[in-house]
Amino acid sequence: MTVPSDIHPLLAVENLSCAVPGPAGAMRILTDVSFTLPHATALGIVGESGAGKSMLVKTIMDIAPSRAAVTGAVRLDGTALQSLDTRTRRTTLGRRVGMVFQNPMTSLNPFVRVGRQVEEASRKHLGLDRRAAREKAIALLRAVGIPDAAECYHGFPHQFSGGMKQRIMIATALACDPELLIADEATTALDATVQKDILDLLQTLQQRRRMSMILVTHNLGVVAGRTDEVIVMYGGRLVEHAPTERLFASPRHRYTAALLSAMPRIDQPAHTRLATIPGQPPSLAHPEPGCPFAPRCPAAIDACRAAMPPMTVSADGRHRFACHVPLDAGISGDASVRQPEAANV
Amino acid sequence: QTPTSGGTMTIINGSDIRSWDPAITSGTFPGGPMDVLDAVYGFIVYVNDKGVVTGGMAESLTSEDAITWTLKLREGVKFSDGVAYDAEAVKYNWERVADPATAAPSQAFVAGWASGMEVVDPLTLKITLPAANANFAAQIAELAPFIASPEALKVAKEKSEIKPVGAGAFLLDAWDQDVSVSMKRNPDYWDQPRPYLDTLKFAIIPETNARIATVVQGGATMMAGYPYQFGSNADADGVATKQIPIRGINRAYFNHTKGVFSDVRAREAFYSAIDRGRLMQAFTQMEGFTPPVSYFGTSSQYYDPAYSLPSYDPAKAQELISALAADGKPFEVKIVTYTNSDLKRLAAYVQQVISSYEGASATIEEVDQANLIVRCKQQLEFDLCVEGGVLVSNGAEPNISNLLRSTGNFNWGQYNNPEMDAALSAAASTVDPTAVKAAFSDVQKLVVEDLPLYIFGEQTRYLLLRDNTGGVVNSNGGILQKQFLYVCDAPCVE
Amino acid sequence: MSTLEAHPVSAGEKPLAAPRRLRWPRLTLAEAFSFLFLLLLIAGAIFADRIPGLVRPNFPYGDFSRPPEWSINGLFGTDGLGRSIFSRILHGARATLTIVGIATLISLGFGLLLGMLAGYYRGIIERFVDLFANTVAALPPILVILALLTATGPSVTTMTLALGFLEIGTYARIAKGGVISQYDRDYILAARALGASDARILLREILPNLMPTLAALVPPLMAGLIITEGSLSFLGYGIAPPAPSWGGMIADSTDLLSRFPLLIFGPILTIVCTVFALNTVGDYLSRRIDRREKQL
Amino acid sequence: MSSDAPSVTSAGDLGYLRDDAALKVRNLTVSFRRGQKIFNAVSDVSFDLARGETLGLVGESGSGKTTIGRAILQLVPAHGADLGGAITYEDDDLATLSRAQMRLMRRRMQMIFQDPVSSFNPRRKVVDIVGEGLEIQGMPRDERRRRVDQALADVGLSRAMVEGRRPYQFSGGQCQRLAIARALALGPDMIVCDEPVASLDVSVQAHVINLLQDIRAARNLALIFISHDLAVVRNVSDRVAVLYMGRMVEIGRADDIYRAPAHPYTRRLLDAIPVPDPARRIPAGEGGAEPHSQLAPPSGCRFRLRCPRADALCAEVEPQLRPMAQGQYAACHHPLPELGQGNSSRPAALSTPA
Amino acid sequence: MRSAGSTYLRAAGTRLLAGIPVFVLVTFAATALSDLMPGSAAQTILGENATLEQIAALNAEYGYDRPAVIRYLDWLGGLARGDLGYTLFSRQPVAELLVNRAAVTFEIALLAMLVSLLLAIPLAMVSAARAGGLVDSTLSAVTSFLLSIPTFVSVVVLSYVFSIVLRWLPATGWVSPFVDPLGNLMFVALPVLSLSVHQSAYFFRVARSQFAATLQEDFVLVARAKGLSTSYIMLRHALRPSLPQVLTVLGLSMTFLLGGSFIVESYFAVPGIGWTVLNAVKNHDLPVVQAILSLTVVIFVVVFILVDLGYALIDPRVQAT
Ligand SMILES: Nc1ncnc2c1ncn2[C@@H]1O[C@H](COP(=O)(O)OP(=O)(O)OP(=O)(O)O)[C@@H](O)[C@H]1O
Ligand SMILES: Nc1ncnc2c1ncn2[C@@H]1O[C@H](COP(=O)(O)OP(=O)(O)OP(=O)(O)O)[C@@H](O)[C@H]1O
Ligand SMILES: [Mg+2]
Ligand SMILES: [Mg+2]
Ligand code: NI
Repeated sequence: MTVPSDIHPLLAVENLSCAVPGPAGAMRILTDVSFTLPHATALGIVGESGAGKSMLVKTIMDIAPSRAAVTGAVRLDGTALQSLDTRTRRTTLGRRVGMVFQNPMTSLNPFVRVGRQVEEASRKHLGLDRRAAREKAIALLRAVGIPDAAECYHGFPHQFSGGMKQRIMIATALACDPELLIADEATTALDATVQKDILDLLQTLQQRRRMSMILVTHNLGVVAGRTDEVIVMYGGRLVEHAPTERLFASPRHRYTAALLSAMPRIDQPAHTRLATIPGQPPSLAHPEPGCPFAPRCPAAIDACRAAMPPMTVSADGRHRFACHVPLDAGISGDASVRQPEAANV
Repeated sequence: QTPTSGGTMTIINGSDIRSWDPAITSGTFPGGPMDVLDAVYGFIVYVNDKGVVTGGMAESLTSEDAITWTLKLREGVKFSDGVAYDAEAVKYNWERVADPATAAPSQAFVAGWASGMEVVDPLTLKITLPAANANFAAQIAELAPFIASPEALKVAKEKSEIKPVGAGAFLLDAWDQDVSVSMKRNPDYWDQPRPYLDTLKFAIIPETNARIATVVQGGATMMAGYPYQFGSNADADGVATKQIPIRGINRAYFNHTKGVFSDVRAREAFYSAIDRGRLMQAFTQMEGFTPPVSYFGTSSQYYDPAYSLPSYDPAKAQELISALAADGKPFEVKIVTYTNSDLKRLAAYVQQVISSYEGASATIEEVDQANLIVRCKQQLEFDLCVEGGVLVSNGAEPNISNLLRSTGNFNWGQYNNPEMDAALSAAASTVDPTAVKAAFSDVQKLVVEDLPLYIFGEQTRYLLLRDNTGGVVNSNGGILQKQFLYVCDAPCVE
Repeated sequence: MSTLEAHPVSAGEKPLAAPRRLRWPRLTLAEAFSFLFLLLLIAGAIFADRIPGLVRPNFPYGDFSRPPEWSINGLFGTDGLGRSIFSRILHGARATLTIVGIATLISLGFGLLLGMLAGYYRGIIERFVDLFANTVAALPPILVILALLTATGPSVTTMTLALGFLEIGTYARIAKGGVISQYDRDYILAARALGASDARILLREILPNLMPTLAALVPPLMAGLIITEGSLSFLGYGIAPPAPSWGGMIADSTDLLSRFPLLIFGPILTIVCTVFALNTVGDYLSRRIDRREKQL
Repeated sequence: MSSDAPSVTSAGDLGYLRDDAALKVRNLTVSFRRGQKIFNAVSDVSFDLARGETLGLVGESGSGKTTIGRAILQLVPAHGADLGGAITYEDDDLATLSRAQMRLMRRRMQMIFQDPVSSFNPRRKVVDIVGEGLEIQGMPRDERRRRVDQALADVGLSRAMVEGRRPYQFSGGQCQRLAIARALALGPDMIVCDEPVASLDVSVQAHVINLLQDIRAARNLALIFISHDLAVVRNVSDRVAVLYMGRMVEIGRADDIYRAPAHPYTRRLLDAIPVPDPARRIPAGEGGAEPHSQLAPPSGCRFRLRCPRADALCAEVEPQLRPMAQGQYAACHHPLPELGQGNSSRPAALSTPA
Repeated sequence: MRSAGSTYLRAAGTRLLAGIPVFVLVTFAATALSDLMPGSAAQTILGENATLEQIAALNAEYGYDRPAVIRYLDWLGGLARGDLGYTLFSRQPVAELLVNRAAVTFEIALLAMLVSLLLAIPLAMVSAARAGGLVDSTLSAVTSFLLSIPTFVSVVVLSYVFSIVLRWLPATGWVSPFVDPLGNLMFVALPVLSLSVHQSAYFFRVARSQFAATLQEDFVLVARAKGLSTSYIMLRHALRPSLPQVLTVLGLSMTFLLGGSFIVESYFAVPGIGWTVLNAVKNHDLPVVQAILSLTVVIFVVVFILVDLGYALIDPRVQAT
C-alpha cells in the first residue's frame, strides 16, 4: 500500500489464524483474529485461560512454536511482516516491539548478568558500542525504578525479588526504544501490591514514551483503568473489541457481560451471589460450528449454533463484536449498525 | 652378518616373575620366569640345541664316571657387586637350594647330593653323587643353573627382598611389577664383546592376540608361541618365525593317588575314549595332528616301535568305563587347568567327549596360571591336570626323570612305580648307548603299561620375532642365551 | 438438595464428551524392534530346549569354528569345539537374564523399601541410604565384584547377589528422591488431612507414583547389569564354562579372532541388541512419563 | 506465654478473641530450620473461629497464610519445623491428641488446596479419592458409597460422571469441586480453604465460590478462607485477618476493614486491587520498597521500611494488636484515621457497572 | 553477600566430610576382605613348596593373623605417614606405584572425557537447535546404538580393526608423554577411543536433552523475542544453563571410566590402575588392592568436589547449602 506511514496504524493484524498439530488432529488455537492498534495507544486483551491470548501475541512476535501453522498477516507500520525474510523480520520485531512475559522468575536467564540481558538487544539492533549500550542500560534500569542501577547492572537475576525482576524485564523490553510494548500477563505471578506497582510503571512508561502497549491479562480489573481499548477473546476468536469505557459500561457480547458479572467486587457486601457462566470452555481440537460461546450462552439461538456470527461494527466504528444476539447498546446510545466488517482497515 | 653392538630388544612374556630368587626355577620354556632370571644370572651350564651340555657362566661340568663331577669356573668372573663368582659362591647357592627353608622347587633334587660338594680351589668344585647319574649336568642346567652373589642372598631376609646381583649379561634397571622388567648391558660381562644389546626389556602381555599384534607392529622384538596362534601374522612384513628344534609333548597329569585314575583301567579308558588328533585340533584349531604313540618321538634314537600308547577306540573305552562303574569306581573326571582360552577349549573338549560316554562325566576347574602348580602338585585336587606348554622330550633327560620318577620334579600326579625308577636309574647310571637304549625301552614299556601321563600331542616351539633379530641361540629347549642377541641391519632370521 | 438446585449449571452438565485417556505413545521403529527383540530373546531363553532342530549348547554339532551358514544351528557359526553358537547364545541368555532378573528383583525390592523409608522419615535412615548409595557410587561395580569374587572364589550366586546388592543404592536414591519430591505435594497433604497413616500414604499415595519412574529405570539398569555381568564373564570371573555366557563367548572368540573373525559376530550382535533394546524400552517408558506429565 | 491459659489472653488484652469459638488459635508460632538459621514463618498469631463463620486470611506471598492453615490441621511437616502456641478445637488441644483421636478429629476439620489438580493423586481414580477419607475412618462400604454419592451431589456432580475417571480427565473447576466433595464426604464442620480459587478462571471461580458459600450456609460450616485476592475474600468472609511477614497486623469484621483499614499495609493491599472500573484512571503510584527478607526481619514494626508513616518509635517498639476506633484490631503505632477524617484518595464507594 | 571464595570452600568442605565415612567403609571392607580369601599372600609369596609353618610365620610377620580392626588401624597409621606398604613381588612402594599407574589411567580417562565432550557438545547443540530434524534423528539413532556397545565389545572390535587388520595403531603398551609425546598419543589412541564410544554417546544424549530443555525455557523465548540470532542464543543463553547437568554426568562418568579401565587396560596391556588391580587381585596383593580402593573413593570425592566447584563457577545462583 502506498499510503504515508503516519496514517497506518502501528499494528494491523489481519485474519490471523494459528493451528498446532495435536494428538487428536490439528488444534485451532487462533481463528481469524483481526484488529488494528494505533500509535500511542494502550490495548488490553482479556479472556479466560486458553483463550489464545498468549498465542496471539506470540504469533505477532513470530515466536510461536515452530510446529504452529500460521495464516493471515501482521503489519507493523504498514509493512507486512510475513513478506520479510526471517532474519529481517526478527530484527524488525526485536527492534520495534518489546515484550514482557508472565513470569519474571523464568524469563530472565539466571546465568547471564542483568546488564547484558538488558543491553544485548540494543547492541544488536541499534549497533551501540559497549559503553553506549551500558549507559543506556543503566539509564533504563533507573527509569524502571531500580535503585542502584549501576550496581544492579552487574548483578545476576537471582539477587532480585520478583517485582525487581519484572522491572528488569521491562527495562530489557525497552532497550531499543520500541514503539510497541507487549506485556503478557506481566503481573500475574506477582504479589498484589507489587502487581500494582508494575502496572503503574507500565502505564507511566507507555504514556511518557508515547508508545503503544498491549496488556494481556485475564483480569478485567487490570485493563479497566489503564488501557484505551480492550479486546475480549474467547476460544481463539476475537469476540469483542471496544474502547475500554464503553466495554465496561455497555458490553455487547454476552460473554463479555458474563465475565464482568462473574467477578467478585469489593464494593459488594459479603456473601453476594456471583453470576456464573455455565459449561466448559470450548474444545480447540474439535471446534463446533457456530459461535464458540453458544453452548454456554443463555441467549443462544439456532443461528448461534449454526454459524459463527460476523463481526458487527458500531456506527462510529469503534466498537466491534461478534454476536447474533448482542446485548442492548445501553447508555451511550451509539446504536450499532449491523454491518459486516470492512475487509481491510 | 657379523654381530654388532648396541640396540634394544623387547621380549614379551605372558606373566611376570615373582622374585629374583635364583633358586626358583620352573621349566625352561621361553617366556617363563627363568628367561628373565637368565639375563641377570646366566646359566652356569646349558644344554645347547643339539642336546649337549655346554659351558655357560662356568667353563664346564664334566664327569668320567657319572659319579664324581667337576665344575670348572672361569677366571675373573665377578658378580655385579664385585664378589667373585667362585666355587664357594656356587656351593653356597646350591646349599641354599637344598635347604628346605628356601622352599625351592628343586630342593629334593639338590638335597640328594648337596653334601657331596667340595671346593677344590676357587675355580673348581667337586661334586660326588650318591649314585651314578649320567644326566647330572643336564639336570643342573634345568634345575639349578643360577648362581647369585652370596652376599646379596645373605642380606635378604625375605625372598621378595632378594636383589638380582648376578654375573649374567645384563643388569636390572627397573622392575615395574606386572608391567615390565628393564635391563641394561653388564659392562663387566666375562665374554666381551658380548652382550651386544644395550638394553633388554621384558614386557608383560597376557593376551595372546595382543602379544602377536605387538610383535607384528614392531612394538616388541619377539614372543614365544605356536604356529597355530600366529595365523597369517607370521607372514606379515618385518616379522619372521623361528622354530626351536625340539620335540615337545603336550601332556596332562593323571592323579595316581586318588580318584578314578588311580586305576590303570581308567587311564586306558581315557586314552581310548578320546581321539587325540581331534583333541589337538580342538586345542589348536589346526588340522593335521597325528597322536604321539610313545613318550619318545618316532625319530628319537630311543624310540622302540614295540610299544605304543592305546589308540582311539570308543567301544573299548565304554567297556572299560562300564567295568569301572561295576567296581564302584564311577568315571567322574575333575579337570583342572588354568585360565587360558586355548586350554579352556581343550578342557571343554575333553569334557564334551567324556560326557558322551555312558556313566562318565567331567567337571572343569580353572585356576590362575600361577596357582595351577599349587592346586595340582601340592593339593592333588584333581583327576586330570592340564598344563599348557610342551615339554621337551626328544632327548631323554632330564625331563623324563622329572616326569616319571617317583621323586620327579614334574611328577605332579605322584606316579610311583619302583620298576620305573629302576629303569630310569639304569638309564642314568651308564653312558653306554646300548645300555641306555635298553633301559629306555623298559621305560617305554612301563609308560604303555602304566600310562602314567596323558600324552596327547607333539609340537615344537616357535618364536615370532622381528626379522632383524640376530643371534637367536636357544638352550635347554627354549630359553635364549641373551648374550648372543644383536640387532641386524637387514632381515637376518634364517 | 438445595445446593444442587442452586447450581443448575452443574446439574445440566453432561459427563465429559470425550474423556481424555492416556494413550501409550506410538512405537517408533526402533522401539517396536526392541520390544520384539526382547520378546524373542526371552522366549528363546525360556524355550531354548524345545526349539525344534536346535541342538544342546554343549553338543558338538559340526566342525570346529565353522563360519555362519543358513541353518538354525549354524546361524552364527560353530565355536572352537563345533558347538552351535546360536544355541549357546540362547542358553547364555537364559543364564544372563536369570542373573540379571534376580539381581534386579533384589535391588528393586530393598532399594524401594529403603528409599521410601529414607525419603519419608529422613533422619538416620536417610543418612544410611546416602552413605550406602555414595559408597557404591564411588566404586566401579566391576572392582567390587572382582574383589569379592577373588575372596569367595568364582560363584554365580555371589555374583548375582553382589550385582543386586550394589544396585540397591541406585534404586534407593531414586525412590528417596521420588518420595521427597512428593512429600509436600498437595495430594499427600490431602491424604494426611484425611487422617491417612504413614503406611497408607507410602503404599497407596506415594508408591504408585514412583512406579512409572522406576519402571522406566529398570530396563536401562538391567542393561547395565548385563554389561557388568558380561564384563566379568569376559574377564573370566563370571559364569563358569562350559555353561555358555555371552561375555565368555566373546572372550573365547577373541582368541581366535584373527583366524575366525566371523564367529564373534553372533555374541556381539546379541549383547549389543539386548542392551540397545533395554535402553530403548527404558526411553519409551520415560517418554510415556513425560507425556503423562504433560497431559496432567 | 503458656499455652494452657488461652482464656486469660483472650479475656485480657486481646478483646477480639471469644471464649465460645469453636476453633481457638493462641499465640501460634511456626518456625522452620533453614540450615543453621531459624526462620519464623508465623509469629505469635492468635485468632478464633465460630461455627458457621468465615475468616479470611490475606497477605502477600510468604506471609504465612498457608502455614497457619496447615498448622491448624496439624499438617506442618514434622522435620525441620517447630510449632509453638496452642490450637484447640471444641476444647480439644490438638497437640495433645493421640493418633487415633486426631484421626477422629479429622472428620471434623478438613482442607481444600490451591491447585485442584495437584491435590489429587494422578494415579488414583477420583471416586476412590473422594471416598478415601471415609475408608481411612473405617466406614463400611455401603455407607461409604452413600456418603460419597451425597458429597458428589452436593458439589453438583454424580457418580455416573466421575466413575472410572482419573483426575487429569477433569477440568480445573471440576477438580476443585471434587476436592470440595472429598472434604465434605467426611462431614466436617470446619474447612480450611487454601486459595481454593486462585488457579481458576473468573467464570469458574465464581462458580466455586458460590458453591462453597451455599454449602457453608447449608451445613453451618466454619471456613478459614486463605486468599491473596482481596475481592474474593471480601465476598466470602465475615471477618478478615491481615498477615504481614508472619505477623497478624489487622483483624476484624470484613466490613470494617474494607471500609476503613487501620493498618497502612492493609491500605496498600486494598489500593492494589484492580477494580473493573474504567472511569477511574488509576494514578500511577510512587512504588513502595520491596518486602524485607523474613530471615532477618527489621527491628520494631516489620512493615516500617515500606510504610510512609513510619517513625523512630516504629523502629524500636514492635506494635501489638489493639482495638481501633473503626472496630477492628490493628498492630500499628500510627493507624490510619477513621473514614472521613483521613486524606485517603480512595473513594469510599466504588461505582458498579450498569 | 558472602565472598564467593568462602562459599566454594564450604561446599567443598561439606563434600569432604561426606566422603570420610565412605572412605572408611570402603577401606575397612577391603581390609576385612582378606579374611575371606582362600589363598593368602603368604602362600603366593612363598610359592608351591612352602610348608604350613612357613606360611603361618609369614602371615604373622605381615600381620595377617591379627584382627581386621587392628590391621585397619595400622593401615590408617601408615596412610597418615604416606606409607601404603610395598607390592608383593617387586617391593615397589605402593604409594609411588599408585601415583605412576593412576597417572596413566587419568590420562586415558581425561582424554576420553575430552574427546567425548568435544564430539558430543557441539553435536548436541546442533541437534537440539533443530530438534526433530534429520540431523537430530540420525544422531539420536546413532548414539543409542553406540550407547549399547559395552566396553569389552568396543575394545575387541576396535583393536581388531585398527591394530590387527589395519595395523594403524599399536595393539599394546604405553609410553610416558614426557618421553615420547607422539608415541604416547599413538598408544593411548585405542584405549581412549574404546572408552569414548560409549562415553561420547552418553554425553551427547545428556547434553542434547539438556539443551532441548533449556531451549524450552522462557528466557530463550525472550531472547528470540529480542530478535537475537539462533547461534547467539545457543552460545550465550542456552550453553551455560545446560552445563551443570553435563558437569554432573561428567562427575558420574568418572566411575564408569574407572570401571572401563579394567577392560581397556587389561586388553591393551596399559599399566594403569585397572591393570594393576586386576593383577593385584590375582596375586592377593592386598596392599595394592586396598590402596586402589581408597584411591577410587578419593577420586570420587575429589571429582565431586570439583563438580561442586564447577557448579559454583557456572551457576551464579549456587550458594553453599
Ligand atoms: N506450544 C503449544 N503447542 C500446542 N498447543 C499450545 C501451545 N501453546 C499453547 N497451546 C494451546 O493453545 C491454547 C491457547 O493458549 P494460550 O497460551 O494462548 O492461552 P492464554 O489465553 O494465554 O491462556 P493463559 O491465560 O492460561 O495464559 C491453549 O489451549 C493451549 O493449550
Ligand atoms: N516446609 C517448609 N520449610 C521451610 N520453610 C517453609 C516451609 N513451608 C513454608 N515455609 C516458609 O514459610 C513462609 C510462609 O510460607 P506460607 O506458604 O505459609 O506463605 P503464604 O502466605 O501461604 O504464601 P503464598 O501466598 O505464596 O502461598 C515462606 O517464606 C515459606 O518459604
Ligand atoms: Mg497466556
Ligand atoms: Mg500459600
Ligand atoms: Ni455452582
